Amino acid sequence: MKKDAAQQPKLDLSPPHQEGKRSGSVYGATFILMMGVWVLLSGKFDPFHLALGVLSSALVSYFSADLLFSEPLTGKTIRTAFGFLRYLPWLLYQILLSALHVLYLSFHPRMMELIDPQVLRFRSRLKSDLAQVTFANSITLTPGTITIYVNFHRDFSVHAIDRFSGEDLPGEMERRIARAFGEE
Amino acid sequence: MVIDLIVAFCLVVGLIFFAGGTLGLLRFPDFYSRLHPAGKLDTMGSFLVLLGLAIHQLFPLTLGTVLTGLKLMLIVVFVFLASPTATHAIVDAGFRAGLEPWRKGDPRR
Amino acid sequence: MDDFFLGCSLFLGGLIMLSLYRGIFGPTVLDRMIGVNAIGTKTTVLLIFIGLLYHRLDMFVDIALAYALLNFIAVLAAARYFQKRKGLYERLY
Amino acid sequence: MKTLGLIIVGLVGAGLVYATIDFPPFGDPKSPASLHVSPRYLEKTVEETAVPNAVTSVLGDYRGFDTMFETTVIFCAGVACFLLLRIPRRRSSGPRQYRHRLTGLTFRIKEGGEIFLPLREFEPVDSIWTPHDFIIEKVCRYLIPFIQLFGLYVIAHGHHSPGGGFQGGVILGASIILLSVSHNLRTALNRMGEKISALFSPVGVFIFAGTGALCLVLGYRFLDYQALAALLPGGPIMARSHGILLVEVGVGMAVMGTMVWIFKNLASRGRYDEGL
Repeated sequence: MKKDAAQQPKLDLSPPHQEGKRSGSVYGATFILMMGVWVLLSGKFDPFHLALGVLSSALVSYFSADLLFSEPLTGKTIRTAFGFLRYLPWLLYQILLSALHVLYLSFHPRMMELIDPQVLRFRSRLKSDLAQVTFANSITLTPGTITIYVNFHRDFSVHAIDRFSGEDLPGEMERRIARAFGEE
Repeated sequence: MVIDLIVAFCLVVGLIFFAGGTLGLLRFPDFYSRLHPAGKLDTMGSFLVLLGLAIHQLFPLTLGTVLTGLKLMLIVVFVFLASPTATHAIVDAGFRAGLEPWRKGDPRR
Repeated sequence: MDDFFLGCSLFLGGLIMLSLYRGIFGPTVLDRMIGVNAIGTKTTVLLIFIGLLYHRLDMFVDIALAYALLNFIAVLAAARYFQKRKGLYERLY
Repeated sequence: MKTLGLIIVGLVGAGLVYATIDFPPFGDPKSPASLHVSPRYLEKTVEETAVPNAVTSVLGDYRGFDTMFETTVIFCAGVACFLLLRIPRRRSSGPRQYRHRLTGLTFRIKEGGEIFLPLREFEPVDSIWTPHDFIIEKVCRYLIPFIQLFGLYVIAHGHHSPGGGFQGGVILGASIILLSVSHNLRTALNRMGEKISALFSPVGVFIFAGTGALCLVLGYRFLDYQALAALLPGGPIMARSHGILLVEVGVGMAVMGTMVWIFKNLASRGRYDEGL
């Protein structure tokens, strides 16, 4: 919170829980998303159940739309969503590769000599919170590495099970996430 | 029966991942290294097993089975979101409780 | 195919029994938590197997989803409960 | 006093155990319940109530009184927790800490002290430091709406799949608890305050009992949902089905409100200022 009160003529004194700006696009997008998930879950297309779905989606989007989208929707949100979808197959491939590596380790009879746990530290260049969360969860999903902590200065500490698992961090994964979230 | 072969392959590989995860959970030397097989190999295993089952129940192809298959994939999406978060929460708790990471040469705990 | 599924679910049940060792005898509380989390993930898959064997998959999918959800919340709450001290963080930074 | 309580509890427990000896053995096909009641429920459920899931129709319709008083028991549990734990806010409950939101300075107010500056520029700070973890926070923000939608789905589809008011209410309450666990108690209180959660449980019981009373007003017996055919379209059989849905909504509200209420009382030790 490096806000200088003198440089900010308009004080932002809204209560801390109202983080999200509530706008129509946020409600609309949440409603459409919820309705889609409802149709998937319900599987009944008679008017009665669809009316229940409309009611439930409206309730949820009234109650917690600002949890899902914390700022009004723009074109960037949709571009980010598509970039994220493009990033997923690569992530799955990486998870499969390193899962095979950890599988080999855990079946190996002399496992204790092969593993060499260490805590790596590096500073990420990703700016937005969402990109950092994606990066941290991708690291944790890739077997062999676990994000321990991300602090305020974007310092990541990662626990790696051996030298091979942690050698290409941040590297390729960070570059791809930066491209997906438009932070090149 | 190509489909049955694909399903059986998915299930067997997924169960091998599960077995590796459990074995690692029992064999690895300390808290932090146990999290690697337990949290992540299980995620991969459940992905493969649920994918296989979703393909299996897709026949006969009706609207109901397609929706059930999509629901199975919804479980997979949920597991892929929730599992790393839970792992992160546990490892954070361990770090705050002051557990030392195991290094090469220490006795196992 | 049903026999194969039965075998798979029995194998999964055996793995759950093995994970229970970590849940009971784990040297620290956090080890027990890892064991419980691993059992939860396996149980989600086992519920789907049971649904296939009973031919009521549409019902058991809902149960499995609810189980996975409550398991996640329980593990998160249990992990949060221990986050009261500073621990090793002074040494990291 | 303690010994007396122990003796009473022991006597009552022994009496209960003695009473269970007279029960028919578990799974006995000749017990009265299996001979008369169960076959009728299983055979007549679909033609009488248009509900495919026999468990839901038994819980909501045939055994409606049972379920109504179960809901009342849950409400009583919430009230008991409230009466035992809640400490009304006194002006000076130990030293407190406030952070000035613009400068980031933290003030410590001594016991009995007062703050003279405009209070809305300050936010209270927990005295037990709970770490801020933005990974858990972000992921849970995205999960909570979907969890709530799933809870509503479980309530609405109790007729066709396993579920109903109790299960859906638990999932809805768990979503609020997840918000409190992943952020902090204050965020959850801002979203669903003490009054709302305390209001939800009696309102749920009221919806259940009110549906029954509405049948009474319309000239039928208590909780006989056929009476609702005068108000809802679809004839007496569909009216029973819709009546079960109404009742399930009441149960869901009661369970959700009570869960959140009890959680907040327990997590903040009755003070509602800080907690997990």
